[in-house]
Amino acid sequence: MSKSSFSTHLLVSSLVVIAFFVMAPNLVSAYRLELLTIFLINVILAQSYRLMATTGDWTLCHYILMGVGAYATGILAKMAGLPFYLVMPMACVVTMIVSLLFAIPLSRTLGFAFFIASFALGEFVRHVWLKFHYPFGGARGINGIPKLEIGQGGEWYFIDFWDSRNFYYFTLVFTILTLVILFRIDRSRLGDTWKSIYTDRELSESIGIDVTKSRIMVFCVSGFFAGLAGSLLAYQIGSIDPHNFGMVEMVYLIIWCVVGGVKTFWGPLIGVLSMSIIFELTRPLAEWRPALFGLILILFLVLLPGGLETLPARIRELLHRTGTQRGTG
Amino acid sequence: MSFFSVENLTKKFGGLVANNNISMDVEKGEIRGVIGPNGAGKTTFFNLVSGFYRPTSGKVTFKGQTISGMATNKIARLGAVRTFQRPALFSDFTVLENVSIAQHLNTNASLLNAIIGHDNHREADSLERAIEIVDFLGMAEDRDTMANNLSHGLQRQLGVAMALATEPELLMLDEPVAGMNSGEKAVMVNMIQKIRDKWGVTVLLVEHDMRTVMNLCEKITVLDFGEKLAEGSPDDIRSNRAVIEAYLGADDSVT
Amino acid sequence: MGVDTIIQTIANALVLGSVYAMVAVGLAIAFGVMQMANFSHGELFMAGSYVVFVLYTLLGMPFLLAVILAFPIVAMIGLAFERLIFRPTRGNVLAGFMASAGAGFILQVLVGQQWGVGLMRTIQTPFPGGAEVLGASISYQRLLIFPATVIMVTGLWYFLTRVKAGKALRACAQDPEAAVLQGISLNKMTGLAMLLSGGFAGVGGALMAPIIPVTPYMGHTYAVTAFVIVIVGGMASIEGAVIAAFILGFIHTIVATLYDSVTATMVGVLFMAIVLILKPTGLMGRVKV
Amino acid sequence: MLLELKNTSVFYGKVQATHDVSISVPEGQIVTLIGSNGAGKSTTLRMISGLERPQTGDVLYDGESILSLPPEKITGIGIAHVPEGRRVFPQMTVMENLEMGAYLRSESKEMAHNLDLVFSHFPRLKERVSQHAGTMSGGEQQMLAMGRALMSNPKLVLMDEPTLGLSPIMCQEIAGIIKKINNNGRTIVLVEQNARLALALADYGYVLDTGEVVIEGVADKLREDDDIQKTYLGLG
Amino acid sequence: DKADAQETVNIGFLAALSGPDAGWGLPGLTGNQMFVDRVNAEGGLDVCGTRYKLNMISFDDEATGSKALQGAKQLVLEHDVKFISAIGGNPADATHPFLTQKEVVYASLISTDIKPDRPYLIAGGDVTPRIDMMRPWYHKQRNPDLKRWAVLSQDDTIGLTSQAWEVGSALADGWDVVYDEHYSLDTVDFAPIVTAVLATNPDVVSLNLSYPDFVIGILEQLHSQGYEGEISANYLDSESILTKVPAEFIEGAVDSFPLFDDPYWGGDSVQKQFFDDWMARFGPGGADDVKRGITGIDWDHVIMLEIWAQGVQMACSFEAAKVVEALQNADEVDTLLGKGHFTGAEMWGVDNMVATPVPINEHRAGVKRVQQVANFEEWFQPRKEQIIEHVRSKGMMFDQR
Ligand SMILES: Nc1ncnc2c1ncn2[C@@H]1O[C@H](COP(=O)(O)OP(=O)(O)OP(=O)(O)O)[C@@H](O)[C@H]1O
Ligand SMILES: Nc1ncnc2c1ncn2[C@@H]1O[C@H](COP(=O)(O)OP(=O)(O)OP(=O)(O)O)[C@@H](O)[C@H]1O
Ligand SMILES: [Mg+2]
Ligand SMILES: [Mg+2]
Repeated sequence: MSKSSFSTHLLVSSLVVIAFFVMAPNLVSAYRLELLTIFLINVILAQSYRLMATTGDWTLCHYILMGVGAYATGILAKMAGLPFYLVMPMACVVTMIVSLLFAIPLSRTLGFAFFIASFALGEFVRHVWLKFHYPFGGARGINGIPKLEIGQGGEWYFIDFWDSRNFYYFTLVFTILTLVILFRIDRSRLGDTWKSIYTDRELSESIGIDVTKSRIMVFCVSGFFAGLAGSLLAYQIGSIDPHNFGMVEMVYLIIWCVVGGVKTFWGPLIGVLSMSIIFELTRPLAEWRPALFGLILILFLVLLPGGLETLPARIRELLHRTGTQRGTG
Repeated sequence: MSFFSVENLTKKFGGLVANNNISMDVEKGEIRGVIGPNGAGKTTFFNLVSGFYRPTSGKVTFKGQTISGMATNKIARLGAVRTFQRPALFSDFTVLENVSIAQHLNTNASLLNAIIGHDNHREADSLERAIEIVDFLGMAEDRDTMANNLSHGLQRQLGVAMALATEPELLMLDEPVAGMNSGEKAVMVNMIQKIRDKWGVTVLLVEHDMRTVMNLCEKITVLDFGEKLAEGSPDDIRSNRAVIEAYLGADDSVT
Repeated sequence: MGVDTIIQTIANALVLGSVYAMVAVGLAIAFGVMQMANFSHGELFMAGSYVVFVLYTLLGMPFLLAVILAFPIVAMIGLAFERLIFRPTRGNVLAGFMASAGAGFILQVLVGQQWGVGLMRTIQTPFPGGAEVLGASISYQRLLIFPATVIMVTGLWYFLTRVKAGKALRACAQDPEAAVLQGISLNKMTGLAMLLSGGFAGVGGALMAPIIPVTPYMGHTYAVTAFVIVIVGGMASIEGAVIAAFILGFIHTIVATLYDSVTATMVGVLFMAIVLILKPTGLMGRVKV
Repeated sequence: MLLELKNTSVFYGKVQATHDVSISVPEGQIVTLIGSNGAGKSTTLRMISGLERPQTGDVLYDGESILSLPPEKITGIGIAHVPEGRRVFPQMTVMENLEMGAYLRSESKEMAHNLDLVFSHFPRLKERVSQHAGTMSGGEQQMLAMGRALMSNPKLVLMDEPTLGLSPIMCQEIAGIIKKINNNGRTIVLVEQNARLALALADYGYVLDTGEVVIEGVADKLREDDDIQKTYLGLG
Repeated sequence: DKADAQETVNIGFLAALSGPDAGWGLPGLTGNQMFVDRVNAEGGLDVCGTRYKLNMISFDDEATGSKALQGAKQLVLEHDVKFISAIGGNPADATHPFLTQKEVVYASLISTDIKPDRPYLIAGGDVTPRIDMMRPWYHKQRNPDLKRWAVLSQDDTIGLTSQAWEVGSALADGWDVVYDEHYSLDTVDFAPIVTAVLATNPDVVSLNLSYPDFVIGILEQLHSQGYEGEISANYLDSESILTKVPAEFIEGAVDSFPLFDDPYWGGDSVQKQFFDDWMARFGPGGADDVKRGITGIDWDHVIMLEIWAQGVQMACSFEAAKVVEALQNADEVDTLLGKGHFTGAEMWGVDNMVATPVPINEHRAGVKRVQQVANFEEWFQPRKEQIIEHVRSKGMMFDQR
């Protein structure tokens, strides 16, 4: 396929997808619309997590960063009484600053130690929420976060984002924005630089890439969008607590990325989509459900380590190979 | 002050002195060889001057600036770039992309530019320069080959191409012909000479292969047991008694 | 703070450190040999507790026999992990780590389905009563843990330095390929490492079963602490794990006594962050992780 | 023939490391594989000891195919491999390293005998039995690696660049030991970049270039052929 | 007469059904299911002449706010439930704006969730924190010489709130509160905490509403560190505790979750009836054997479900506002703990708490036995100002949280 026909393909299919999402409130039931909203927030989260993974750094604290955005939103909106158009950017920036504080010690570690250390730092933040009742509200968290609205009831430009359709569109706008920005970064020289760090750190260093700075920067950008997802979540629920940002949620996030793959931009989207569908369809399994997810995690990591995005290539490869193949190593 | 100079450089690993009080001066445009028996401390020396290790004592200056203790990437930014003994490349990218990633120092790759779409690496002039480098190194046919599908020799050449793409003033090559057959070696020697002649790049060469070093270098520094044993022109070195004893060997059947 | 409170605190710390050591040593063995990072180490610990629950509480076997049997039984689960998860993901620590998380979920659910998700399973204390030491009092059940840890860790040390199979295990940890060339089977050794790892976790869980709530989810907290310990100790280092276990045992106990357990956890994590910043290889680590 | 390679080709992923390599090793001889870096010498040795599997071809030992055997079994049938870069166990003592070499020899009498033999070849190891291998010099580590291989009492010893990284004097010493081991009745496959040294020791030689055997012959002949030296060995 | 129901009304159950918190959710299903089945067997719920079959739909909220909100939305938008039975706490905070907007009655296990801006949230089937407030008084009555009260519970929403109420009450009844702390939910080793508690020389150690797992850990340590004073707690699961400590150690210990097979209730009481039905169905050998004993949670939820059903019957409507109003105006409602009535404005800002009689148990030779059933309102009135002042000073009043 030539480059240009590929991009027309991409353009057409993304237009179809966007059209579906724009029309969705008229196409699906009220509850399904709620699911779509959750899906959109998760897409932001998974996509920002993938950005981290491009430098080879997998973390176990992404949900905590999302929580930082949510807490910042709660505090700024409820205690400082600021309107959302100030709260949201500030929440993202606060998350970015916390990410920076995480990234500085973390950038001294690599691979598995990085992974575990990120978890430990995340636990530290979670305990800060629990410990400091002012302003974080302890285990209870922050509730009664003001509604998201533009203008006041009665004014002609009043929009009440408490209304689930409106909130859906609100989230959709941010999801598209996030995707556009992250897609551009992915395709940019900067994105290539970050991916090169994953391939060969020493080489990157020797051609003048400041690997430490880049890793810190990726962490911060990723944190920024995790903060955005957190901010949206805080407005959606109106009440947040440390339990929302626990290990179980983190494992779901990892499952999305493992199932979808992180090599290409679209992997995490595929992951979130397919797992969300499976997640909803398997509700009747109740207590058995975690076992199913455990099984999915194992099967993917063992049989399809690159995630669904590599499935077509794998199938092609399997068809190509014939029985004469002998195992290596 | 020389273009590149090393003063009393020492590196200890625990009790082991891997580099001891090494000094040398390299002039602009020179091709300098560093040789020595195995374990003499060549790689350590290389890692010290390229910023991978921090010296225990001593100092390295480049263009009048002290670079010892500086991070590798900072040194690279100043114009002193190293290559690796192993084939080192970004395996998921094509040859041209590899070179073009290496060009990033001379582009406006910032986050903002990435987001507004102003740092596409297929920008006309940087692309032109990347192609120029690739073609200059005789890899025109392989521009769009994935780097990990290249032959050993070409992989090593790509390493040099990437170093060149950063527009260095000092190129530090770690055993550039290791693992090459004689044909490939000749290509590489020729290439290093052309790089110096065309771009005026100063070259610092750590190498085991005596023929390559002797053919290429104006001046050679010999290390042994972490210390500078001798320094001089290829002919001086060839006839230096101490070097013959420690390295070249009296019995030429084992060299 | 009175003298007896101080002595009591030291006794508490020694007991906690022993528990940590027993759990963390198992992780360090597995990590040392083929970089098998078992996210579900806590579930193996849980399995050890359930062995005691089934054999001792339900079937009425002697407690110590149940503890001893916990070793081979949980070791077999460890071996199954090795076969089904770590062997296929060999060479990719993160993949093994995440896949083992999946195995942990499955174990939790299976145990919950078999023995109930109710609030807990309580196990009769086999050795009621306690001892007075210098004004501190510790129950016999807890007192048992310190010598048990000493015996097990010494046994492990003996095995690794005096027994051929143990030496082969160390050889694999240092250079797997060279070990294979000596005729050592890598698969057997990774299996052995997971057997030991599971066995240690199992005995730890078995010994603790009478003094902690036994639930399918009980292992998580221990596993998290054990990972912190193993990182602080230097990933593959068994001495490091033991030392770090006692350091963290003391930090946690002292801070929890003086302040509260939330602060204690925070100080523990902070300690780990500081160690990582100052010495990314951990206290006793030789390899860069 | 003690060992025979028939048209073996090894791939690393998509990269072909060796093409149709055929080699015969008669019992009691030293056969050398020479060639520049990346020629496929190590790959060939690794394939013999089972660390790599050939895509095509066969490896016969004592007339039987050993392709289906895992590497640890291949050690068991009398093939010892001294790997490139020595690969001693750095945090184990010299004695423990030697014990690992005898991993498959459980009989203590046999082990004691082998130990004596190793110490007679390498008296320096005897002085250092309790030193940690990682703290020894390169030459000593090479001796230990060779000693460790001899502990399994092999019929065939595969040596991958035993002189790599050694001073000229140490090279001479190692060369002498190789000869001695061979005189003890063990067959040796010697991989070397140092062609002169290798051809001086060996009975028969194969020259590898980018994965193919380009020339083979009696060692003395190869040594004298100037053309070969120029084209493939970068000597002369 | 038993005319068959024509219509079905859906009710929701929103709690953790998987994972570590499932122990709080799954048992609630048993009591509720027993009630639903009984009503349906009787031909449905008689709402002023029309009979409705009840249909319970459950949703796993994983004890997480965001999941709970999703669940509330599914239950309401997809299934049009009229009532949601839940545990409360953070999931209540998360779901409430939505449920208030959609006008759905929501029953929390714990009264601390009640707030004026949650007009349709009712609670109180669980005696927390009323019992926690009355225990200091009970201990004082039993032994007026005791002075030093130590209390601890886990660091979570209900622990924080109900401990504030308990401490306020202890102060009001003349106790010196010598220890008033919370431990982390991640606590696995209670040795240091108990050492710190005992360093204050308490006469009574109260565990407030420490979760059963924690209770065992704390008691085990209290015992092994040589504590000899009195013990008091919201809920003591005697059977499991006795596996760790001797019966003498908890002799006289006070709690308020009665056993339904306690002879105190009498042979044909509703409590005994519930116990027998439960054992027959969920006990060993029953059709739905749950492989565990009956706990307080098995009957905690159903109290509120029964109350809601009575409210619907009184209001002749499923409309939330009408149901709640009817309940508030009713002189009394029937509960598994006896007759109750709606009150609570002083504590929670709105009369949405059902005040049932408060059973107070003591351990006698290892068995929990009801000693008295106390009247909370009578006890509360004279002390309320002092108590509320303390709770306010802790920032735990409804308008402060
Ligand atoms: N990271 C290190 N830690 C400890 N010792 C080291 C380290 N790196 C090198 N050495 C030691 O320093 C000495 C010099 O090693 P170096 O690698 O610099 O030699 P070299 O001249 O490059 O040798 P070769 O030609 O074999 O590559 C050797 O004895 C080596 O063992
Ligand atoms: N693990 C590997 N993965 C991919 N390619 C490999 C691997 N090992 C070796 N190769 C490639 O296979 C080819 C043959 O390598 P091999 O190590 O056998 O050469 P050699 O003759 O032993 O060289 P040297 O003298 O450097 O030891 C080389 O091109 C090398 O880059
Ligand atoms: Mg070197
Ligand atoms: Mg080799």
